[in-house]
Amino acid sequence: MSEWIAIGAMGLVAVGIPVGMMLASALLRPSVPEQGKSATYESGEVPTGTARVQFNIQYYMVALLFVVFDIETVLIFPWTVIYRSALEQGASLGTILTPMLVFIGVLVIGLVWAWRNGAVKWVKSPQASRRKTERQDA
Amino acid sequence: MNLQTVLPDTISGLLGLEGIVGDVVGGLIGAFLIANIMLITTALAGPWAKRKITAAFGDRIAVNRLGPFGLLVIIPDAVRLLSKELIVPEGVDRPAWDIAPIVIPFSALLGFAVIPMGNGIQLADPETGLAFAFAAASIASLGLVMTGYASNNKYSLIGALRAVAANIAYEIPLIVTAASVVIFTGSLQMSEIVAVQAEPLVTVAGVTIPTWFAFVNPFAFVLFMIANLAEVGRNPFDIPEAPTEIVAGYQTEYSSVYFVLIYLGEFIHIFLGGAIAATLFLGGPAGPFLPGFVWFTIKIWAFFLFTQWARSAVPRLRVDQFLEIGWKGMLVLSFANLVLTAIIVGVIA
Amino acid sequence: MVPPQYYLLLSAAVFCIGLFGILTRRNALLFLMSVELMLNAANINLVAFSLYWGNVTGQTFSLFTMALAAAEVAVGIGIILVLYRNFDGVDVTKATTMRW
Amino acid sequence: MTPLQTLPEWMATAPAIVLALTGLLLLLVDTIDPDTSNNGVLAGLATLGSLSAGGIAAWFLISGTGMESTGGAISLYGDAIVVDGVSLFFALIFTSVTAMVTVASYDYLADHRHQGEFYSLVLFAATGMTLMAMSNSLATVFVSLELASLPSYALVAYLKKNRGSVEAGLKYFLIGALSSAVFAFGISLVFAVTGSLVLPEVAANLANADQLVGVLGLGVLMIAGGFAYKTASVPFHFWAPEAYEGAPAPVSAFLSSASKAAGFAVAFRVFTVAFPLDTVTALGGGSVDWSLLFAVLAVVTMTLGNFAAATQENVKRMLAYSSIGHAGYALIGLAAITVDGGAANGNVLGASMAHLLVYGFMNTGAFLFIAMVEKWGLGKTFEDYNGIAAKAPIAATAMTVFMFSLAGLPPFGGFVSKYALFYSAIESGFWWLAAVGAVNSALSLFYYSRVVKAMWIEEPSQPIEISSQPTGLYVAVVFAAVGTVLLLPGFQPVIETAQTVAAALF
Amino acid sequence: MIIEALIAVTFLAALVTFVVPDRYAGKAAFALSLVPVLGSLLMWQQFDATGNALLGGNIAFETDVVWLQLGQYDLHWMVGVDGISLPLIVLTTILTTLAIVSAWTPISERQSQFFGLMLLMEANLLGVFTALDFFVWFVFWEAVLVPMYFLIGVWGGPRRKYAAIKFFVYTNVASLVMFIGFISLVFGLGDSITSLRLPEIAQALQAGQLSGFAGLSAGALASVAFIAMFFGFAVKVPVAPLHTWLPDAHVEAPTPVSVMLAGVLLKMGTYALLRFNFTMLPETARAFALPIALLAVASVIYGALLALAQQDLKRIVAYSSVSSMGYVILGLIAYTTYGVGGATFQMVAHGLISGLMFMAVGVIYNTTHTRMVTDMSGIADRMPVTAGIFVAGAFGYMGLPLMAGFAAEFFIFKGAFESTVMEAMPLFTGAAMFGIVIVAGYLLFAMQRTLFGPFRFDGEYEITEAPFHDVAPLAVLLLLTIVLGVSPGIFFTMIQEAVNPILQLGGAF
Repeated sequence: MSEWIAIGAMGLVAVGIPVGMMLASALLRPSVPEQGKSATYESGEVPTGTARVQFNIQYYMVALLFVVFDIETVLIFPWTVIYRSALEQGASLGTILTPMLVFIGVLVIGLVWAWRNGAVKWVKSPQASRRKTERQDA
Repeated sequence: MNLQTVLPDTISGLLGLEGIVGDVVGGLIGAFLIANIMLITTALAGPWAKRKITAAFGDRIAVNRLGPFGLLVIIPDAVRLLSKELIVPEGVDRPAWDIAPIVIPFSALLGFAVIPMGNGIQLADPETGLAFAFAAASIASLGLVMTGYASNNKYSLIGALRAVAANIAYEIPLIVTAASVVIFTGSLQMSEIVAVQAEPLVTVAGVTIPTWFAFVNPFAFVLFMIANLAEVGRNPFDIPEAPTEIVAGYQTEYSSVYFVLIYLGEFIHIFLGGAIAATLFLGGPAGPFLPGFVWFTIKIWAFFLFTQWARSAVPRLRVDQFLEIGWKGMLVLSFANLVLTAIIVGVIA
Repeated sequence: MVPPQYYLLLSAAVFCIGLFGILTRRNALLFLMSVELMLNAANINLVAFSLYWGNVTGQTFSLFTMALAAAEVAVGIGIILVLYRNFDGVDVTKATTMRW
Repeated sequence: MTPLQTLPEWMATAPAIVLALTGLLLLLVDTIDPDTSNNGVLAGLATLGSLSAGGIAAWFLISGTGMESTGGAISLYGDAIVVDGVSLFFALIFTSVTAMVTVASYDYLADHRHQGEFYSLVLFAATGMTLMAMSNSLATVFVSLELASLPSYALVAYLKKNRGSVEAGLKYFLIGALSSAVFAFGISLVFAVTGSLVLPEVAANLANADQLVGVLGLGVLMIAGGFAYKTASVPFHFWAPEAYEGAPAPVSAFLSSASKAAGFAVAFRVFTVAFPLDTVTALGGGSVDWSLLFAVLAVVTMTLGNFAAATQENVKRMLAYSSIGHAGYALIGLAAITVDGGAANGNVLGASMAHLLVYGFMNTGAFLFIAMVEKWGLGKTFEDYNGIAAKAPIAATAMTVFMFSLAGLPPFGGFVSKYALFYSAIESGFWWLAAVGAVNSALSLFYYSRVVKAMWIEEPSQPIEISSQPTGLYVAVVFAAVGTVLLLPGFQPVIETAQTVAAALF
Repeated sequence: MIIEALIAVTFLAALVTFVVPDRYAGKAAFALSLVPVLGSLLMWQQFDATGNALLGGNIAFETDVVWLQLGQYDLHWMVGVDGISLPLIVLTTILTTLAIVSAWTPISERQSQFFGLMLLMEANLLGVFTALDFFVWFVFWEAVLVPMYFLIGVWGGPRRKYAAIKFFVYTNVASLVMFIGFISLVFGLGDSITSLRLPEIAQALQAGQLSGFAGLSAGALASVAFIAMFFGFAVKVPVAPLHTWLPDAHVEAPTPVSVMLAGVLLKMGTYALLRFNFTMLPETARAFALPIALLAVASVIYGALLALAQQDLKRIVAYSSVSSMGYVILGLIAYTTYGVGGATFQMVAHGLISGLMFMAVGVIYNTTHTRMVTDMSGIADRMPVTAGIFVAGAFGYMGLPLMAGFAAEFFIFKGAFESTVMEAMPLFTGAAMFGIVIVAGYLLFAMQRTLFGPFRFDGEYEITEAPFHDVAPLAVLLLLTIVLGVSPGIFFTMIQEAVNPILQLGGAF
């Protein structure tokens, strides 16, 4: 258990240092509030609208893909850990390798599908694609 | 399996403490020690090394007034940054805005808890060390989202989302490549990974080359370095900050010590990336003649130099190119690497 | 060694927090988070008793649980997204075109 | 012919494998041409896949794969998967429902985008269901349950611009997520008590539960809750009317038939194998009498479903409630199990399975008829159905068959399966359950016959136009109707198989 | 196999008719329905059964194969014919054909569906009368309802929806009650039977194998089952307080459907009463003789009185059916050769005569578009043939000698007077005979008002003689009535053959 105690200690220290720095800074720094200072920065212009805006859907698509593949790595890691020792203990290559190949194969099909359906295509502006088709037609 | 005594045990042994008290005290002291090593490293890298390197690329001189090579600039810089006024912009989401600068260095420092730095400088050596290191490093994404969301600034939001998109796009290649190394080691324990690499691979002309995985599987090493570069957000993958596009990305609205902390976190992250790369591929603290800790320091500084070189020498990618390389290139290659490694290992074994 | 009852208590507490969240929140995203909490309560049990019984079944299963939780969130957020588009919000009580 | 003497053992899971491969193949087809509107290829592939999976399941069933005649159940992957008669029987139900749904979707989806996704989701859900029926470990139960559920959530919300569909998807998902969390927690509690997830081992380790019988009871209760959700039984039933009403009709058909059957498949196995009644009622620290629990649930579910159905004006919603009622009937299969039941236990469980098979045909058909009406754009309420028979006599005849069969009127399969079910319940000594079921059946005739009356007898308030003759829907509906009728004379092999394979569980 | 062939052919005929275009459906249905008629006549010709099918007699055309092995009791596909069922089969086939012909005129829309349903109903009716396994019998029994429901609901009069639902609900509730009653009997028999074949059950009951079930003693169980089954069948018959669906159904149903309803469907009830209650539980029946006889007499008198009060010709005939079926019950409870035999004979006779009456009313209605007695008089002037046959049929109803009705009622009364089931039986018989007087009264009254006297018609329709295909079925029915009246032995011999074993059992107690 001691290793986790040490890691916990590291966690404490890792929080403590930034907080300590903040405190030190709070003692040192001046405070001169002024209207103009606290405006959000928009390249010197007066800020327009809120920053809580709707965002490109592609960020969400990518996040979804991440969830899928990240989870895949969760399931791959245990396999990689035992892979060699299982082989050394006499498990046949087929029994130890095939399931993971199938597993990855399924995900590859998923990736290819997502790829073809534009899940990882960043620019999906209708205008751009229209221009593209026009070019092809011309 | 503990190949060597970890730092807290050494400390508690020195102090003559036992049981849970020893664990706690040893752990705290050890953690403080390691954190300070990293702080010093970063202090060296941030205000000084970075300037010098960048200047060298531009054939300039940069800091040279205080101390040898201007090294002592660190001290006035630290004082300067800490004593700046903290400007809180309008409409920020205060708790998140305040916590984010803590989260980012926290994540990087936490990752160092399991890194073996040589000469017994390793805070903890859990069986799941590698997974822990990655997990700890990923917490940074949370901090990034907090900065972007809380700042109430469009640049920040774009920067944060880009940062997260970048992190998640390259995290999978990173981890999958690491998995291909785990196939060789059969363990996630950091000390075990290092130990496996100590065995001799081949002897050429009397020089014994160890089984560093950078030699065993150079392809994986290259992949890992590229992904790592993206993870730490340096050129050509520095779209989250992209100064010419979105000012400073997620840190646009941060100033004073908050800015320092985020900056610090980023630098520790670079070193953490280097540390993981060194552990996985370069035999950790191993090396001839010099003590382990020195070798380790050299290796992580080498990675730092690599990032700084990339920063100055390589142009930035567009965001769409960046993500397409991640999803369509790196991901596929890393899986190919994993499968091929598994097959080759299986056939040979 | 921590007695197993404590793990049960902990997981029960986490589970109840999740349940409480589900019962009191109308935001679909908070609902999802509460469900995650409940699943993690199950994971606590699984991992703790995996240790207690000395087999890895529980730990392995908790990996699956995590994977499934993530998949569930992925699908769930997709549905919440279309909910947002159709009902202009993520309040689960807003979507009542049909009789409940 | 014993295929598994010539085939490797893992081939016993062939029905699930074929379904999964078909789903992947559909994705590949969609990958090759993402913008395709060639619905025929997709629907054809999906149908072909489910039919061949069903064919394999039937072949295995006939040749006795996994049954005592060929050496008993086939355990695979460290006992996580077991292929026996029960799983194959249920696989047959799932695949036949899937085939009908995919054929019907050919027309239903004609004007929609993302068809490839639709079919592959259906196929993946079917894979999950088939795996549910094969699960022999609480881990595989949970994983396959989610594999069946996750595509279903997306399928319900498939019409993403339709508020009803989205709302249905949301509610289905929310309750589903909640119940799967409850289910997982239940599993973790059972694991805490027994230290294993493999069903027979759970049963063997139940003796350890003496100290923690309360925890075990809670775990069993929560697991039952998870099944109640999947089978749309009380108390996790209230998603069903919303989800079935809002979802695209083929999806409603799929969920209310196959998904429900899958819930029963896994409930039957988990409760009979992992928590044998004779063991759990004789624990040192107390007793966990789930049979009583299910008896109460069965009565409440069927009564609630039928009474609620009787008050509906919307046909789809009425069917949704009626499907809750049918869940109540099928629950008799678990409720009527007794400690010293012997052969009667297998009989009542088998009868419940046979009822689910027949139900698969008649209920799928009924929902597909609604799909047809939706396709015609005629409306949703009983009044909107007025006079359909004059315009579409064949479809209306089929619907009449479904309605009467669901009500349990004699000339159709539903009668004989209900008879078998109630009879077996009486045989087990639960004559009051059978009586409640019979009374409910009689009540159900009221609202089922309203549909028939509307179609044949009532005059439409304004002349109805039937613009198209959707071939796929017609094929599926007529197939279901013929199946419903033929299951009356052909019930013997069904019930015999069901009871034989069910008996192997005890 | 002839029974299977008969049923299958009828089913096929129904299917074919469904897809025949509307214009030809009537003719096609007629042509196709001749096949079962010939089949049933062939069966009659080759009939070789002796004794009662349920009581160990030799069953004609028997098939017995296992259909469903479910739990303790196998379900068999068992069909066969004895002296009780054969006349009803012949009646069914002939009456269906005639009803189809009589439907040519009144049914003007969705013909193929109408005629298809008629044939479908015929197939199921044949199943009811031939089935000797309870389960098969029940399937057909319920299956009859479905076409009937549609026939009333789709082609009926203004209140057809109400009538159809009422019919459906009444008969289904009745079936359920009956089913429960019978099944409780089966469970009471426990292990002494291995299947639900009626002969096996009947013989087990006779052998005294009944034991208690669900807390009831054997005797109580028999009583409960008897009451439940009696209730179930009495609705179908219908017996007096349970008859209220009948007038509605008859009035709303189109004439050919009324013909089938009165002619055959009501006989299902009495047939089942005979087969189940009075054959299987004779001692219980005897114990309940008083209430049953009371009900029978009440049906006779009450039905007749209600008929007397009607203005609608069809209602008159409908209520008179209630009255006539009362005789059947009376005959059954008498437990004498002539009583039970006569009751069976009455089923056939009443089938023919009530069919005739309904058809005649229908023919008149086709022309006048009204059935109200007050709306017309002197129809005989314009429609002499129809009127003649109507009068003849009415006389048959009243029990005019040389008509089937006379023979039947004579047998019943003779049997009832001889009955020994209880002291007061002659009293009841006398009371029931009084019903005949009322019947005569209301029929004569109605005929006199409508057919005779100076011609008067309030409607706007031209009153002319009905077309040949309307009148021909009437004539055939009249002919059959007379043939059966002149030589009742055609059926009565075989009926007696089948009935006597029942009475012998009765004597054993």
